[in-house]
Amino acid sequence: MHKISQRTITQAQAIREALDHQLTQDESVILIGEGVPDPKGIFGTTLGLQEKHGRKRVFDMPLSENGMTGICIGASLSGLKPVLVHQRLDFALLSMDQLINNAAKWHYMFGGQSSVPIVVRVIVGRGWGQGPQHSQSLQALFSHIPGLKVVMPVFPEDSRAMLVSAIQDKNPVIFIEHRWLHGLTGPVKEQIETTRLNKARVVREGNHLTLVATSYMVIEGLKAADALSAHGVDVEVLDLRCTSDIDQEAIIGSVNKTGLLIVADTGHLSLGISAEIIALATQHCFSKLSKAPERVACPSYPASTSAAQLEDYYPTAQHVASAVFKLKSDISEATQCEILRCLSPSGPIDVPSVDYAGPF
Amino acid sequence: MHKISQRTITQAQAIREALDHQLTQDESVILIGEGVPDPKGIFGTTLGLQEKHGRKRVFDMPLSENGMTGICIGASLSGLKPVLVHQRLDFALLSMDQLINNAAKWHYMFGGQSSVPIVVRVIVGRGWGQGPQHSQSLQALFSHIPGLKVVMPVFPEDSRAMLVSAIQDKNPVIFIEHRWLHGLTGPVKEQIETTRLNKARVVREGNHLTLVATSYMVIEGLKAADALSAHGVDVEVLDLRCTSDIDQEAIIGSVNKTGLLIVADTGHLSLGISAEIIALATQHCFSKLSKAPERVACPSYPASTSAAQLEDYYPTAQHVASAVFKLKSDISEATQCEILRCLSPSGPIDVPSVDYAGPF
Amino acid sequence: MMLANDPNLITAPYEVGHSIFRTMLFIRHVEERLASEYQKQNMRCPMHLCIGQEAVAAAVSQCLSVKDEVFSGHRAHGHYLAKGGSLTSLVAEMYGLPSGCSKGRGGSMHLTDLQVGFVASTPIVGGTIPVATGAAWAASLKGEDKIVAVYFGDGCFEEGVIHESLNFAALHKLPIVFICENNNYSVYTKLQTRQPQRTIASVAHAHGIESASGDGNDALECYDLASEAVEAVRAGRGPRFLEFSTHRVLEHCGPNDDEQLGYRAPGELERWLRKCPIKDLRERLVSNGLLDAIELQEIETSILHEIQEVFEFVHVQSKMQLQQPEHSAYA
Amino acid sequence: MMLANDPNLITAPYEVGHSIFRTMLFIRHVEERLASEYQKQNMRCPMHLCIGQEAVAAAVSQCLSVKDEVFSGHRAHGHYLAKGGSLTSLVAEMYGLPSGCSKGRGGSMHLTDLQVGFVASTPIVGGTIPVATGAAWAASLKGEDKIVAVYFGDGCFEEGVIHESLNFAALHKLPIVFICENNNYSVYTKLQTRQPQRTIASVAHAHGIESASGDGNDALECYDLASEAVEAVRAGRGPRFLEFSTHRVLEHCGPNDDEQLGYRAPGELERWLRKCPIKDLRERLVSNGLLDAIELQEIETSILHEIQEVFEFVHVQSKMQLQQPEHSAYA
Ligand SMILES: Cc1ncc(C[n+]2csc(CCOP(=O)(O)OP(=O)(O)O)c2C)c(N)n1
Ligand SMILES: Cc1ncc(C[n+]2csc(CCOP(=O)(O)OP(=O)(O)O)c2C)c(N)n1
Ligand SMILES: [Mg+2]
Ligand SMILES: [Mg+2]
Repeated sequence: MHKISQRTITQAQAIREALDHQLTQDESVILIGEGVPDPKGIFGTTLGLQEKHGRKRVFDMPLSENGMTGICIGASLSGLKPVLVHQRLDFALLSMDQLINNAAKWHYMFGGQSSVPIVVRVIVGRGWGQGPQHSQSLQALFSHIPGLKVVMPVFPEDSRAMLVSAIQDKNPVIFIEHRWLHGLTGPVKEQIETTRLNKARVVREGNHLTLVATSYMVIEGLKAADALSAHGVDVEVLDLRCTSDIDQEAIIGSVNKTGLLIVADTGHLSLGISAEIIALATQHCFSKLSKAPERVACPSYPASTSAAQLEDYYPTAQHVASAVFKLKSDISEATQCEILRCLSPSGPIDVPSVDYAGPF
Repeated sequence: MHKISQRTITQAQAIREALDHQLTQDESVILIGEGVPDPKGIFGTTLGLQEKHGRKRVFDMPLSENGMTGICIGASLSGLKPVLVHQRLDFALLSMDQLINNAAKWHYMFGGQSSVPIVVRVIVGRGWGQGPQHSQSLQALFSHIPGLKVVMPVFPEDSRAMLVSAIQDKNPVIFIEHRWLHGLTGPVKEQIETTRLNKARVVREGNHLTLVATSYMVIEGLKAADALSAHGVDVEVLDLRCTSDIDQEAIIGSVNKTGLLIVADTGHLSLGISAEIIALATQHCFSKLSKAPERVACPSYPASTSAAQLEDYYPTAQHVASAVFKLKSDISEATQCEILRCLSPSGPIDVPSVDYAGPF
Repeated sequence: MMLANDPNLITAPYEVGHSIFRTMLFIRHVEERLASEYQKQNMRCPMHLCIGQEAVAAAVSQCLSVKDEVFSGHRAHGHYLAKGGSLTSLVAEMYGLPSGCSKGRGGSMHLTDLQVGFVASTPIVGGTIPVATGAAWAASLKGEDKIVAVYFGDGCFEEGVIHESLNFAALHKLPIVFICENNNYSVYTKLQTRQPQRTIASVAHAHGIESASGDGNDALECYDLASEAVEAVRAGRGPRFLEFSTHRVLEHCGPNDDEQLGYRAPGELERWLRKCPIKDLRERLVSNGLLDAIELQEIETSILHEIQEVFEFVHVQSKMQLQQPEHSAYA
Repeated sequence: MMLANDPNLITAPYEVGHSIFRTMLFIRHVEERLASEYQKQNMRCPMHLCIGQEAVAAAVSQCLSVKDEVFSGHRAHGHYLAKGGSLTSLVAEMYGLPSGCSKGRGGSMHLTDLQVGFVASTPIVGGTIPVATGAAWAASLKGEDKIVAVYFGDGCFEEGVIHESLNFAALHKLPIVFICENNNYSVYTKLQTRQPQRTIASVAHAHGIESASGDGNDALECYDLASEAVEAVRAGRGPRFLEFSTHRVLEHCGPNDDEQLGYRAPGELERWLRKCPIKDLRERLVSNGLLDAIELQEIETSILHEIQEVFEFVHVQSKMQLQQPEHSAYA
């Protein structure tokens, strides 16, 4: 009998395993970022890696986001595979020039003679007063740029596989982590695997409605799907994973089956990932759609520091459920109330769990 | 009898009039940019303004896009109204930090006590080998950011009104010009007017199909509409004007009337302006849409320098017409050929007109 | 008895020494109170305390007038308070209340008090440097009689935008003082891991800006350098740059000690604790006969009283249902 | 007759002077041919010629070996050719042909010839500075025996990213030479409108990088400075910075004179034309007895012949139906 691995680790640990593995397996891999070798090790994801792999493989860096991005591009042209880390996605805005003008275009603009195999890990902050400049989820910006691959990992084992594959990819990959997923636990095999970056994953099957979700919204979506299934509504939940090269096939397949679509995204709604998915589904599944798709995302203003002002800001399982109610008109009001009640948040809304104590 | 003004000027001249007017009317307005006072005067749009308004109002600047953006933000907080010019949109990517982290958020993040009345003029290059780093039309990036207003002027008189209104706006406005529109001529009253920035304009009425277009694609769209109308197809053409706060009302009104929608945009297709408009139309006009909307935009790779490699890159009136053919299945093949033939470009595809001789 | 060349002899006017001392003490007590209140989890935002670094803010502000404008970064409490920023608005902001200085939208890292010329602090490292430079540009263009001061850390000097700002300030001879608080660390990372062997001030100097360095824990030295710089800037002689060495005593972000993490050099913290700027100035004021035990007690008491009142007031406010401001990203 | 302290005395080895001269002349003739061909509108892309600025590229390349790597910006023809970049690939690239060095995707502003170590030039000012720094970092990490050189203009020094790159290069003692061709203009804007009174090299020096300045139109002075710098860098003594004064003779972008625009100081262009680096070295070679009229004629003829052949070849190519490369932004 085959023994099933029971090993359970967090996403942060899984990310660390991917880095450790790649640093071990491929001597061209290097890791750099402000705080990478420090005592907190980027929320635990880089702890001990400098000690293990040495100071010529694992680096701290000056606060020079644009320069360091260009430097990693240069290193990658010379055969290294740099992984560059920003503790917040917001800091990477300083490097849009190097990312968009150079990294994304190098392969194409020099006629395919070279490529830029770098991974830029950026972390979307949330909660505990991260506020306007430390919590932006701007996947839409990167994903609009041809030449960049943009992925948003969720589950630990998949995150590890995605990071390994991102590092081995010949192209620049923006690896967008969500601070509230670092603590997510899940079963993770000993054996390291790779994965195709541009495939969505069905993380829950269902026939009544398709929910395409990104990053942390997959978790909220699954919560909603659980609550709904108790009342006979089977939501199919797709973890989009890649927001640049969107997996049309998976989305079309599911929408053709269910005829109803909701998109839940961690970013701003307008001109966000949800717009593209709705446009795609409308263009490809027009006759199968029985109602107009719904979208669930952040509003068009920045995130406040104050939790009180964030009450209607971040979409939750309740918002997902409400979108479902709009599309499935056969759910009674009583059932709706019941579902929303069971989905109401138990603790403070500015932390992923009651025992969350940073670092933020 | 009222005498109708016959004055005809180019968009570049109209932009210059707006700047001249604002520098004259409002002493808090200042104008700065690399090349602003030089002999070419930003494609003629700033010629003579330093001579007229002096060296304490009109400035050249160091090549420090991020710094100068922050400097203009600081000046605006102190009561000035800076207009900052980048000869190419691509250069503004160096300033995404200041635009997104500061300009867009300042009003909100300090509780509404102050605001950042700056205008950032960026110019989308095209043709004569502008290539990958001098031709990006990235309105989708700016438009996704709450707090920025993003406009794309087309016609001379409207461009002047839009720039005047942008300068007087209390918020940061990204004013995206298209190099191929600078030479567009049109009637322009002597009298300077203002306008609402977030309204789309019906530039051609029609009952059969709605075309929402941005920037230079309005011109291509109108060409297509002309050719189609000769064959009884009446396309309603909307000049979108504002890509951040999209005029839902105008779009919904038109789509509800025609039941068919095409969006034509100068940027990349995926995650572009067209996605948002299709999502909006689908959500608001689902039952009125008789076919899935179409979009016409640039593909997912950078622009080449070589004109030969751009043949399928930039969407033209022909592409718009082809999209119409998909939606209006009652146009005979012969008519389609006829229309495409009359829309085929006459001169080289890398210049807006045969006599175009730069500056590029 | 003090001799004329005794390094402890205070030459600054009586009020200056006193005022700087009181400001430092005020900042210290506010920070300590924030640290202890923070544990109650009512102030739910990242917070970068400046304990050990109070001297620079106190000394610089001593040279500024209310219409002069100040900008800062993530570690801004001291700069804000020294410029006269409202403590009530700061504490309310930390509580996330609509009565906070940024209506609860910014927390510790986004401070503003326009009435006293504390324009803004924001936490993107380097983010306010060009903004401050632009404020100085506007002052110069409008011929206004005010100057700008902007504070930042050693880490900030690695951001390209500060060099762009220094270049522009030098080019246009802007009325601005750039003030670098070099505490040798960016989070846990030592200066030597981030910058080559040379002083920060020397790079600013090379940009064409007169620059000076000093002991950031010696409040009177800070004052001497700051007043000389501010005077020159006010006189229209262009920008100045000041670099002060100092040390952050608590953790980078949060209310606690972090000596257990072991990232500091052995003995480093201890050495700096001995150089506490408040203790240092207190002792010198006392030995110069400018301060006695009774006065000291009075100052302490009045500061603690003020702080206590503010915290009580804000705590009460935090229990009330205050109207939340409307959400709009646009003016 | 030359005296030992005559400034015109050539101390560099015979081959060095000759080789630099030939390279400069080659660049000049290519640029002139490009300028005249450009009018035919077959090369449909922006083009920044380096006529008048040939010395720096020729002298620096004289010190580099083929495995050393070079990066540049928008005005890159000279740097590319001096490093040995294929003229055929350059001209084909200007024609927008798939046989061009970037398959027609980049034109004049995106040059590459990996076989000879000319890695890349791109036209976002400052864009290649960190990339070159990263290439030097990789060489250092991998322990490779090569160095990197990156060329840029005076305008580029205003971009923050160059300071970030200098900081990193100095910190990690990278094998890179930063070479600033200071032609006093950014498009039509004078240096004094963009940067304060101080030299560019002094700022680089303050960053902790040994820096030197020289006359960029004196090819042998360029060579002396470059060879000293390259040797030091190659010996592992960290980065170097060189600033050369020079002048662009034609318009910023395009094939024409632009003296009629009147943006230069009166007499400025004339003065620089008199300091033509090619004329200067030719005269010195001749007066040192290192070059005679017959040799000169031979060199000219062989250069013109090579250029003629390349242009003819590419012109023929441009009439053929070449297969266009596939479009993919991804490797
Ligand atoms: C652009 C940017 N990069 C990184 C960070 C994360 N960060 C916050 S504070 C800090 C340390 C800055 O060090 P320094 O400027 O010396 O100030 P100190 O904390 O020592 O007062 C860092 C890296 C940030 N906020 N912004
Ligand atoms: C980031 C950026 N800003 C502006 C430009 C427009 N531009 C192209 S070349 C140039 C002048 C650069 O001057 P310098 O670096 O001195 O080089 P030179 O042209 O004198 O050789 C400018 C401003 C650009 N290409 N990139
Ligand atoms: Mg520090
Ligand atoms: Mg120059």
